[in-house]
Amino acid sequence: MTFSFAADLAGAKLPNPILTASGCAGSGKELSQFFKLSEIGAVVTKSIMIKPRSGRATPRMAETPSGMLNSIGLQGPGVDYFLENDIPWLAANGARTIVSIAGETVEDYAVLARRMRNLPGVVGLEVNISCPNVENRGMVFSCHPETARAAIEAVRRNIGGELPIIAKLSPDVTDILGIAREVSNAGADGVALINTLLGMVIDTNLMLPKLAQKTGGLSGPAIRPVAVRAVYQVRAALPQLPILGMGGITNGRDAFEFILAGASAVSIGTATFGNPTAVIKVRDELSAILQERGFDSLSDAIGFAHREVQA
Amino acid sequence: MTFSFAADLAGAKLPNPILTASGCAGSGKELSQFFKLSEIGAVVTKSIMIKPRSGRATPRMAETPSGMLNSIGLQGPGVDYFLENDIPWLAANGARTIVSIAGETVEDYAVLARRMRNLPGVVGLEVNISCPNVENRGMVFSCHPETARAAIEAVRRNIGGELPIIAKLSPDVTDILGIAREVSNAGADGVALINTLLGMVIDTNLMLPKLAQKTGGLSGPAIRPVAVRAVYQVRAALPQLPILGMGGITNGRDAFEFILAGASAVSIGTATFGNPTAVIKVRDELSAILQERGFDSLSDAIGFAHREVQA
Amino acid sequence: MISTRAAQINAELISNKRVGSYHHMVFSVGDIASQAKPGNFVAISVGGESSSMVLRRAFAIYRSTERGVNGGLVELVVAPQGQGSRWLTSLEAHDVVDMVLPLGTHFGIPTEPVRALLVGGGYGSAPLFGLAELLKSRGCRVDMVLGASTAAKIYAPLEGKRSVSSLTLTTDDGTAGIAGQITDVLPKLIEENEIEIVYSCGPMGMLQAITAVTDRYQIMHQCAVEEAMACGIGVCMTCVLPVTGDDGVTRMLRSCIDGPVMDGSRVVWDSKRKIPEGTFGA
Amino acid sequence: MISTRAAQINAELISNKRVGSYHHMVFSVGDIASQAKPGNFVAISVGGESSSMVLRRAFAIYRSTERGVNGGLVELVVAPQGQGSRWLTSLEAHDVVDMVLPLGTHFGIPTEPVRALLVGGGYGSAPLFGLAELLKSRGCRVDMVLGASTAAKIYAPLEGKRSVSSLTLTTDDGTAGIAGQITDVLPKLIEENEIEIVYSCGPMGMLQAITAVTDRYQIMHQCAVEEAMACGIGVCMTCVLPVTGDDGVTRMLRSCIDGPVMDGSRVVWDSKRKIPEGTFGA
Ligand SMILES: Cc1cc2nc3c(=O)[nH]c(=O)nc-3n(C[C@H](O)[C@H](O)[C@H](O)COP(=O)(O)OP(=O)(O)OC[C@H]3O[C@@H](n4cnc5c(N)ncnc54)[C@H](O)[C@@H]3O)c2cc1C
Ligand SMILES: Cc1cc2nc3c(=O)[nH]c(=O)nc-3n(C[C@H](O)[C@H](O)[C@H](O)COP(=O)(O)OP(=O)(O)OC[C@H]3O[C@@H](n4cnc5c(N)ncnc54)[C@H](O)[C@@H]3O)c2cc1C
Ligand SMILES: Cc1cc2nc3c(=O)[nH]c(=O)nc-3n(C[C@H](O)[C@H](O)[C@H](O)COP(=O)(O)O)c2cc1C
Ligand SMILES: Cc1cc2nc3c(=O)[nH]c(=O)nc-3n(C[C@H](O)[C@H](O)[C@H](O)COP(=O)(O)O)c2cc1C
Ligand code: FES
Ligand code: FES
Repeated sequence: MTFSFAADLAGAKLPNPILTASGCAGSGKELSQFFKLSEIGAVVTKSIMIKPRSGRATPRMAETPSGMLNSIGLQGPGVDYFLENDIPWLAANGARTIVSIAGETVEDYAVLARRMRNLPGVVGLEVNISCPNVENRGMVFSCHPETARAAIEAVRRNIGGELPIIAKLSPDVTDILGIAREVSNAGADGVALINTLLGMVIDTNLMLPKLAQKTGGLSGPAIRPVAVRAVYQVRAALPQLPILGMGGITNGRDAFEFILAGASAVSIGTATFGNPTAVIKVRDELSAILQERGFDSLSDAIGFAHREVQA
Repeated sequence: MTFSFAADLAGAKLPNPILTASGCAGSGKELSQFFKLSEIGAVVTKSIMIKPRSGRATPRMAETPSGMLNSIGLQGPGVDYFLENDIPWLAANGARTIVSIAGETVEDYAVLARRMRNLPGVVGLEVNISCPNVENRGMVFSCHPETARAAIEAVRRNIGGELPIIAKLSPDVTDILGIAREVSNAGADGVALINTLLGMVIDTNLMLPKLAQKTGGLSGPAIRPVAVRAVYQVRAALPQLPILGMGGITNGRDAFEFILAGASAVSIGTATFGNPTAVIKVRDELSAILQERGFDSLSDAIGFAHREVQA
Repeated sequence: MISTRAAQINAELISNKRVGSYHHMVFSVGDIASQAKPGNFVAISVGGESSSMVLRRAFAIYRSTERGVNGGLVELVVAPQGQGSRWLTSLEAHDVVDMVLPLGTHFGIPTEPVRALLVGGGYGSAPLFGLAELLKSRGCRVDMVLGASTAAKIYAPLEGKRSVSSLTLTTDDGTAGIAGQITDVLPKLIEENEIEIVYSCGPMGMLQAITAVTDRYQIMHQCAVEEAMACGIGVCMTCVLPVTGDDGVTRMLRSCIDGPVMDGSRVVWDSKRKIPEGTFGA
Repeated sequence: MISTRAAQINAELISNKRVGSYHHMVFSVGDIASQAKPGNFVAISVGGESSSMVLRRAFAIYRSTERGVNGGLVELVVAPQGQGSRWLTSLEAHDVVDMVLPLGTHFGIPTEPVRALLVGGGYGSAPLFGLAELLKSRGCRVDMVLGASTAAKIYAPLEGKRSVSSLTLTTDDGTAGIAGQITDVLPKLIEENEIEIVYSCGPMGMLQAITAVTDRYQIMHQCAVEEAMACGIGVCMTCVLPVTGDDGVTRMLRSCIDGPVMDGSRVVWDSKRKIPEGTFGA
């Protein structure tokens, strides 16, 4: 029997389950000097907002033990530029694209969703709801069931057509299951787990927070156990909800952990900074591991760690 | 001027701000083969429960990138044994002791608090409320304002006398500030930040969660940015509330980060597993750093990273 | 309970030689070498200054020498398995490691000369050679059986064998000695040599299987267990296993300070992923 | 924008020599060496297999050679500062590192011979010697000024100086050359040598101070900036700084791909911890 590495992520059909992570692959162009973008499952774009954003002041980055903090602040040229330049380029280069969108208001999500209709090469939408809601005391959308629901509903109502909607959740919550349930009810076809954890590094020379923005998002291998736990919990409680797993994946073994925990596909973020060809390495290693372990297909391995075993 | 390294932790007067972390120093005896317990600020005991506990099944541990998961499950001989054996031994060996207590019900906390009156050498109480509440759907006490409040109120009403009460909080919440406010209002003299983060590792050979208990608590340098953020946030919002900082401290520079963020003292947990004399190393290095930086006393450095600086 | 007074030292690597699948590593440790007894182990920091590995690795002491040209020495037999042991075995002479030793309980030595059988699986043979020497010096007759999956995984250096009256080898693949497992030959060895005590070290499954045999013959079985350890010094409670005491009560004991050497018949085997019913505090 | 086609290779360390406060390190990199131009940098993984450091470290290319006995070479000048550079400088010949190169923009070379002043602070002198050679080969007159806190931190190897007409040194503590800072001597050097373009590399504060001088004299200033970089290849947006374009709009540009070599007069200096007002998208 031939091994099938094909992935189905909430309806998006991909040749393999290895994706870039939002905000960690530039516009795609930058990575294409190292490999063909068509070789991976999909490119997840940085989170696109309606207007251009300068992002946060520098320093925006601090390395931490087995991880890093960032406070990029969603720097980007805005949706118009993105649709005119990045989308056609990605399509022309054979990439399957999952567009990540981010808003400051519920209306922003609605507007962005409408702009995402019928784009060449776009196979899905990742909705980054880990942004502060400017209309509601700056509360992060995905940190509260009501705001998470509102943002996803706005997207659902406006997207039209078949594009799968994947809600990206923050791990900085008391009850990630509750949020997952809420966004699923609101019309999300899947969830992306996890966004970064809120962290801080103090520069002991300056004796001040190292990042200009003070806090930043923690990513990398350090957070992998938190991410795997989130994936496992959501899979256990909502087995029908497809999961895009991420957080600290650097090699095929790490990706296998997420697949066993219940992810249908995985994103690679921080690892790309340390290794521009990390996605290719993960893809090849995961494929080899699955076959060594005797799986006939990727899908047979998804959630395999949930089986009941005699103690 | 002579440098003062003395710490005042919510009323507990300690010769220096370096403590062990609960559950990471055995009964004290085990570490005393490496240094005199009187040399550190205080010994924080493992969390004491009313009855003996076998703890969780093995495997209870998994190493992770720059950290580890544990699911010890509060193994211990119970409060009677503890009061008869450990407390006298610690007192006889010159240790200042902060007793950590943990309950499964609000009443447990009340009972334990009463047992803590007038013990030799005991300078404070750490209330571990990161335990599941068996009466209330297994919800972790510190994850919800109401249950956190109830546990701390029970301790406050029953402790009597002057013993400082330090509430130990879980970082696995949407709003740690809200919890800190609540326990402070309920009578806590200070907060200990942070307990472990909930995580999971999947054993890719067995293709099952590595820990018998499936999930475990993530500790070590990996979580330091999350811990520093929590300390900084609580200090910024509640500047009068003393903080015992912890999470991934391995050397004097790390401890300095917590002091600058606003901790009055720090606990060293996982680092002791890698280095039995970690607490002594941290103590000596922190003292040297503070003096090199020209601080006259520890207290001058507490929260120093919060000062306003011209950009 | 805390029988050894352990020390934390900087140990210089004196030599590192590949032997079959293992590395024989000699460290200069100073006077503390004299405190080490067969069964004790050391715990080493791995990965260097910027390591992502926060926990020490435990290794049984293969041999300790009070005075060599380099002062006190301890010798280890290390299998390069994962990140930590690969880092360790890649070190070169004069590299220095942070080592805590000696740790844990040691093998008990009978006051009278007895007929002892030493059983080692894989690198589990390491602590047995020093034990054999000690037993021999006390007038015991020592037989030994070593097993592994394949010949390269049997560690049995020539000089180690001088204290044993007989050495039997087993390998799963038949590349050395008898094809099969240690437990296949155990009854015969016990009977023929009229064994009064079995000492063992190796994988937990093997120790359990040996216990079944020694229980049947009602002979003592001192085994050195290998549980995953985070601290090695008794402070973390990760390395526990259920052991039944004289009072009949089963408690979760720390294998790093109540072990690694334990009475096999007292260990409640097959307790991975569950706490045995009736355990104290369960 | 992406001017270089970078490659990710295993580079073998050929030699590692201590020079003053720095290490001069030579790596064998194969054919890609021919692609490197003065101003480009490399990015190296640090800490080995079990490293806790997840990000690469960037180093300016001091020199590249298309064909040596070991094939193409790149040479770096590395200051052991923190964990990553200490690990790198502790490597020995034949050790292999994971390197991405060449990265970033390079110094622009005038089409006509001009009078150029090259200014380097600390290890910032590294990329200037290759540049000097290139400028000289194009018929330019090249003067150079190097500064550092102390003599040991000036990197100015003999063979590097052969292309420069004059070399001025400054040190804060006066242990070499003129006591003081580079900017103290800059106006005099610019005037005496009728400088038409300044090339610089060094700490951001120095580059800013040089810009103030070159702006005053209205001469070109190409500087190689050093912002903290997470990826070095343009995908993370951590290394940005505000730069004003031809259209008068200030944008946050990535110093790893729109730099490190930038037009000093276009950089909005003094922008640490704040976004300059009016920046695009602010
Ligand atoms: C008392 C004792 C004596 C030992 N003696 C030897 C010896 O003489 N020679 C030798 O080669 N090895 C010995 N080991 C095993 C050794 O400590 C390491 O576990 C082994 O080298 C693998 O570590 P690693 O870093 O290479 O592998 P990794 O897979 O990278 O790391 C192993 C990790 O898993 C943990 N772990 C999980 N299961 C176990 C287990 N069964 N035993 C130990 N750790 C586990 C470790 O604590 C560590 O965190 C002994 C272990 C113990 C507890
Ligand atoms: C374009 C460029 C060229 C460079 N050229 C050289 C060179 O030729 N020789 C040399 O010795 N060093 C050079 N550096 C600096 C080098 O990349 C390392 O930052 C330096 O070696 C310290 O790293 P560390 O791991 O030793 O220190 P650590 O303090 O352990 O780590 C430094 C960490 O901080 C980040 N960081 C913070 N501020 C800066 C900063 N201003 N610059 C770079 N990284 C920062 C790094 O990304 C890294 O994560 C250059 C940097 C850049 C960006
Ligand atoms: C520099 C950087 C920028 C990021 N930008 C975004 C973003 O724009 N949108 C988003 O949803 N997540 C963003 N993330 C989060 C990642 O997509 C990912 O969820 C997280 O980093 C965990 O994965 P990792 O450990 O593989 O990096 C960013 C992460 C980093 C490190
Ligand atoms: C093995 C282990 C056991 C622990 N047991 C307890 C405990 O009994 N009570 C408690 O409040 N915290 C316990 N903790 C949490 C620590 O006290 C500390 O909050 C946490 O580990 C973060 O600090 P660290 O990174 O320095 O270890 C335990 C941690 C570990 C690793
Ligand atoms: S290894 Fe920590 S108690 Fe045994
Ligand atoms: S370093 Fe990542 S974009 Fe420049």
